[in-house]
Amino acid sequence: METVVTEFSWGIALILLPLAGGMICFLWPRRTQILGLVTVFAVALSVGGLAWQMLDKGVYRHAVGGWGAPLGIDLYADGLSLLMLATTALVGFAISVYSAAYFKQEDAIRFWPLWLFLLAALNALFLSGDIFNVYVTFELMGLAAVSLVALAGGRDALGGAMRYLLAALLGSLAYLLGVALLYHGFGTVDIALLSERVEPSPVVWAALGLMGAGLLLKTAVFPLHFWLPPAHASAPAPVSALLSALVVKASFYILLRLWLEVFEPLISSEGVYTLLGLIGAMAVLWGSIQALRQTRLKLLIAYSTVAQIGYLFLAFPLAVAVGSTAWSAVAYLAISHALAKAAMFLAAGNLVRFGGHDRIADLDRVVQRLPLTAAAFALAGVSIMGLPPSGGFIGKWLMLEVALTQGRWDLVVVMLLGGLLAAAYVFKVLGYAFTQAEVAHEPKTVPASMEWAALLLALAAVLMGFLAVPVLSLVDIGDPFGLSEVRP
Amino acid sequence: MEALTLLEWGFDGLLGLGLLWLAWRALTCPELFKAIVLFIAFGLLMALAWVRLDAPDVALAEAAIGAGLTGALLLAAFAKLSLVTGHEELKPARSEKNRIRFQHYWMPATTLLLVTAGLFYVILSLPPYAAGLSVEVASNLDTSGVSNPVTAVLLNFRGYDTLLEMVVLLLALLGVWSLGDTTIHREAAPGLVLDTLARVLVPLLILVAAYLLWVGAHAPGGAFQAGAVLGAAGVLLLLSSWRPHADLIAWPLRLMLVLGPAIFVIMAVLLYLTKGQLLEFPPAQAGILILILEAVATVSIGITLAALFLGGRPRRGKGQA
Amino acid sequence: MSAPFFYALVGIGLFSLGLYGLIVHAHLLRKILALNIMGSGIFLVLVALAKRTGEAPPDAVPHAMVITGVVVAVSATALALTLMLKLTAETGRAELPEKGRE
Amino acid sequence: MSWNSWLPLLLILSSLIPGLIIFALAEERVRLRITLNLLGALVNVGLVGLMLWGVYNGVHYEMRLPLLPGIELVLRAGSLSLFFVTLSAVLWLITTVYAIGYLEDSPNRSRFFGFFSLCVTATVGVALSGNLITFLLFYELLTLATYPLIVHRGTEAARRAGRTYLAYTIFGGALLLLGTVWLYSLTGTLEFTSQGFLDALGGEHRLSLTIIFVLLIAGFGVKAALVPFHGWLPQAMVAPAPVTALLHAVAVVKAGAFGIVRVVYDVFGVEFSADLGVLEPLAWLAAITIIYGSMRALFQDNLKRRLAFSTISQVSYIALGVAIAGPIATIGGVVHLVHQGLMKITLFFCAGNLAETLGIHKVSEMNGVGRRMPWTMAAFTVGAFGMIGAPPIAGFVTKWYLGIGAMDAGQDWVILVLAGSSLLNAAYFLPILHRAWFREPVGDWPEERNFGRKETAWMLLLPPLLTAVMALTVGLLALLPVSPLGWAKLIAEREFYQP
Repeated sequence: METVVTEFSWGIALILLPLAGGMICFLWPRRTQILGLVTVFAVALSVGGLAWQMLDKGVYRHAVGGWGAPLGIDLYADGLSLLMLATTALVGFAISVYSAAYFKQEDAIRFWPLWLFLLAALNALFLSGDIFNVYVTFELMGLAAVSLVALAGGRDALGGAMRYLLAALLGSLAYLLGVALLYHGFGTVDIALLSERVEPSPVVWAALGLMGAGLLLKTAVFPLHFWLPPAHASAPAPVSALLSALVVKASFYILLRLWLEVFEPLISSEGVYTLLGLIGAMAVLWGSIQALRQTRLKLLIAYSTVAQIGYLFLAFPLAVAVGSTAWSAVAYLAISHALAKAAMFLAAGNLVRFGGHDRIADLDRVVQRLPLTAAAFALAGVSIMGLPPSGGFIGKWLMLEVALTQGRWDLVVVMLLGGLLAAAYVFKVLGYAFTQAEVAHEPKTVPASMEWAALLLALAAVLMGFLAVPVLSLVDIGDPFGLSEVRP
Repeated sequence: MEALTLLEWGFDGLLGLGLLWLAWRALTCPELFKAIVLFIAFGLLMALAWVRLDAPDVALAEAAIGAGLTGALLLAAFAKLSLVTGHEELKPARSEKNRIRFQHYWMPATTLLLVTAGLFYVILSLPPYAAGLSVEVASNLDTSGVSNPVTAVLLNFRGYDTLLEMVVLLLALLGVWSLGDTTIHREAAPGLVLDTLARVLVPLLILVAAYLLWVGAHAPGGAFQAGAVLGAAGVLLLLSSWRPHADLIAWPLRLMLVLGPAIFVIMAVLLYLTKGQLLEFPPAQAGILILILEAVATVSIGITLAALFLGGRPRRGKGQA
Repeated sequence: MSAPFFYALVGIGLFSLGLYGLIVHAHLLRKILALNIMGSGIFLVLVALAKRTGEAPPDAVPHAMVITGVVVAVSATALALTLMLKLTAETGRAELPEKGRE
Repeated sequence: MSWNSWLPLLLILSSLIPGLIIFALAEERVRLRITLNLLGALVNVGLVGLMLWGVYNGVHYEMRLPLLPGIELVLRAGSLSLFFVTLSAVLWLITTVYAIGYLEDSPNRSRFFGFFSLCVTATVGVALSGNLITFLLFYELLTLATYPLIVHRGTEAARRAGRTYLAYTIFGGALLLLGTVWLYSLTGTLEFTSQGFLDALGGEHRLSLTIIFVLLIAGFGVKAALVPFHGWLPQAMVAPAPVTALLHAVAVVKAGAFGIVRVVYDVFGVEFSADLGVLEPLAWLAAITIIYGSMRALFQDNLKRRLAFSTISQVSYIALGVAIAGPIATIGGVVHLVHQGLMKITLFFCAGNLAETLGIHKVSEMNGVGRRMPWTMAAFTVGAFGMIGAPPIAGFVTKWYLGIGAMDAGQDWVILVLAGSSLLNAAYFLPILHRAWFREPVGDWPEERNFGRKETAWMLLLPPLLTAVMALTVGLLALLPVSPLGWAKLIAEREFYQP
């Protein structure tokens, strides 16, 4: 058994399993729910297998087709991708349990194949070491996500899905032009080889501009975030949880991977870093203020995503200094945000299912009738606000620590202000949950599995507050942030 | 040599400017139908450009899929659009709206011009001679099982991309089907010309597809081009209001659609178990395996593209049992 | 300024034209058209620059990428067109619902 | 991880686990809920007794859990922490009895007692924390656990009070977080060490250390209701009586004061903060709060709001004791943690009884209430006199030590503040007593609920009497080593002023 676990190439399982699962679900619509759950569980196990393997054999590498880097495509996974895979598996499993109870039969037939292909795209993206291959996974992810958003039907969902599709396609095309330039400039599309061959030249600057713009659009950072709130708010609850928690993080992951491997060594001028930091700061403030102004719960949570993504970009100016741990803080923030945001959207889904609407003003005595959902929303809120004991707090603490050691007072103020605004909009929702309702709504029952899925995710976000040491040591496998040259 | 380069220059210049002019007209033409037709013409001109750049495989793919099928999809959508929105076509009154629009959009226009100039500079800064990966492709060509370098790259060296791309095609169909259904009742009988044309062309197209599939191993052609031609045959059939038998559209259709990506996944698993690397073809049997892959993929792509043209999940019509 | 570079510049031109068309037009069918033109522009850049191998046959990898790109483009276009039709059926206008409620 | 290191964690779990179970209990499972509550409280007190005895003869209880690379979650039962834990454990037991009686048939009791146990867990955690980050963790947990209790009634007023409470405490929390992270970035450690760990910095960063001091004191000052940040306390009186009793007289307010004690003694160290020149302004701030609190209390007709303002001024005695850098004043300040707790909880219990039994909320309605509810008013009188500083009761001991400590440290103006505040205390407490005992009741009580021969339910009457008696005995037997004063001396000599 021991050798099987360490010898078997888990990366392949992570990609082929959901693909096969998606096809079988498509072929056999009557059993689609059970098949879907089994596949997602199997994916979660394979991530466990991969983690076990990487713990004792370090970085995971696999040359597809046996051809090796410049010609063929390489699969590559280090600590950072392992963590993203683990988050995807965990959040994906909880959302699958939730969706099993959420969707009626004819919607389930359409949901499961799309979701499994999205899962395959996410896993393929986190494992890929080839920028053209990443383009294909982006397209796969984009089309699946758009179709899932459009599942809800109705004016808002279709408008949101259309806006999302146009933004995703535009982003992918800009990214593809960047790939074309890099290929013709340096003769390869493999990230590792690129990082060796790249030297400052107009091609690299153009590629940085194009791919950066494409990825910023797909990550919905502040000036380019217009498509996110309508899409995430109007989609069915499990889908908005998927989008906010995982899909948005995938393009950020690629931006980070490209930035660390290819572009960072060439950036000498401070300008680029401060620009990204500025974008992040504006995203945090603008997103939080917009979230505070919303009257509908799902729009509030969607704008909260825009704000939390801003936090991730605050790390760019902080990562300049040698040996700075800003990136591990970003990894931690991304993961706890994924867990907490997924829990929040699932809780919102329960509220909509229970009350029939998501107007915040009359979220009446839901806390008595749906105590588990209210608890899930509160615990997720704790992590979003960055209050201890939660993963969000640890991420915020690490970021503040780096900012203070570098004396970046502007970023410190933005982080604290962001935390206060987050507290404002989270408690705005929680405050309503305690009030007495004049008219007793006729409640529809919410299946227990849906409430427990939201609560378990929220508890995971809080538990992340105590797992900092093991998780951060996991991130350092394969030294994704290039700290090794620095460490004494 | 002098005359030849002058002639070449004349041809390239004409083709390049033609492309830009057609694209510009397609984008700014007030009538939507004319815009689509211009786009199809642009696609055909594009195919000419690929031939000029020694990329016959791409020319085939572009002609069949880029110009042909996308054009068909656009025209079908346009027809359904006028059906849905009721009025035939937006009156030319829109043309001065476009003109006003230009004053309104001067700011993005200028930034775009700057970006284009910047990209021009970048392109021109590239070294005049670059072999890219052609050396590696040539050296590994003999162990790839096919002699046509493009098919070798597509199916063997970067086979993983093609696997994902097959899934993208299937996923697009799933997305289209999740958006809605169409009943497959038989519309009005096709006109005489369309009917005879279909009867002659469809078998011919199937023959061409088979040839393209076979020739792909050592000359321009291959699964996607053959699949596109098969798809064109399917579109022609659908246009002449042929519909598959009612009980064919249940699981058999789904099986045929899934077959392409499924064969890839199965092949990948088998190869991994035998050779230890994902999609690693043993050099000896590579040719045959690739041919099997391509054959199944062609059929699956053809059916998927035809189904995409249909635009909705085929459901039993009310009239049909 | 040999042929590959000229066609690459035409490709960049198409990319910008498409992007301009995408921004300017409100009608969704025109936006999808513009996206296709942008795609063709990028493919032209890819294949044109692959021809910089002098007399030897051009580099096959970009050709394979373009074929993959064309198939992906047609899938995306098919989905976009169907989504547009559903949206028009729902809202009566083939344009994005107004962003009033930003 | 010997048995001794598990004890602090057991102490926290003894209130956390019953709380979580109670959350899951259905509303009608009354008896199970009561048994769980009381069982948790008794186990808590038992464990505290065990540890008191252990710490007394030098046993070292400490537990370290990895939290962040380079920082650990530390639970350490030192003499000072046990002092606060004993207070909260004993008063939690008494308040649980009171709350069971008070909330006889009101809705959402499972939710109430769940959050109630969470609050106590947070308070015990605050007391036991061995470094600043653990302190911050439980301090913020306290905010989250008290919010639902304040808005428990669900009325519009409760929600508004909850919102102000959150605005203040979350803002304070942000300041605290900034100060803690900044301190950590300068010193690299956050462990509470008896003489403070800042003199290792060799005197540079003086400006940033002063700003950090201000941030930390402001952060803790929010919950300790120091003047600029006291706004939330009077509004939070809208919560049910047991909440105001335990939380705003003992847990929340004391957590803030305890924080100030920790910062001055165990983070900065008295000498270092004295020569930084930050203790002087802190003393002035505390004095202003004492006077301001008492002044505002004069004009409050609502009984609970008057008691709230009295709390604001009383808690600042602790801050004053700490700010006067002298061993005797420290003993006075620290011992006031317990004394004020006992006296104030008695007053709040009595106020709760009056409201629950006779529907009295305003001082003006208290004419002749002494005749109707003699025992409650007797307890109230003991508490009131304690507050004024009348000799046999605990309050006197604190003021006495504070006075001597001030003289010893050469801060004579403090005597004026103490005298002035005692006068003001008398000015707002004596009229209540006079009205209650020597005035004829005018008409009948607003909402009278008679309990036959007894003046009110025994569960409501016993707690205030018990705490009144404790306040009395603590004052009388102050000199015994086992009394809070004795323990405060032990703290001063063992932790703060190493010979």
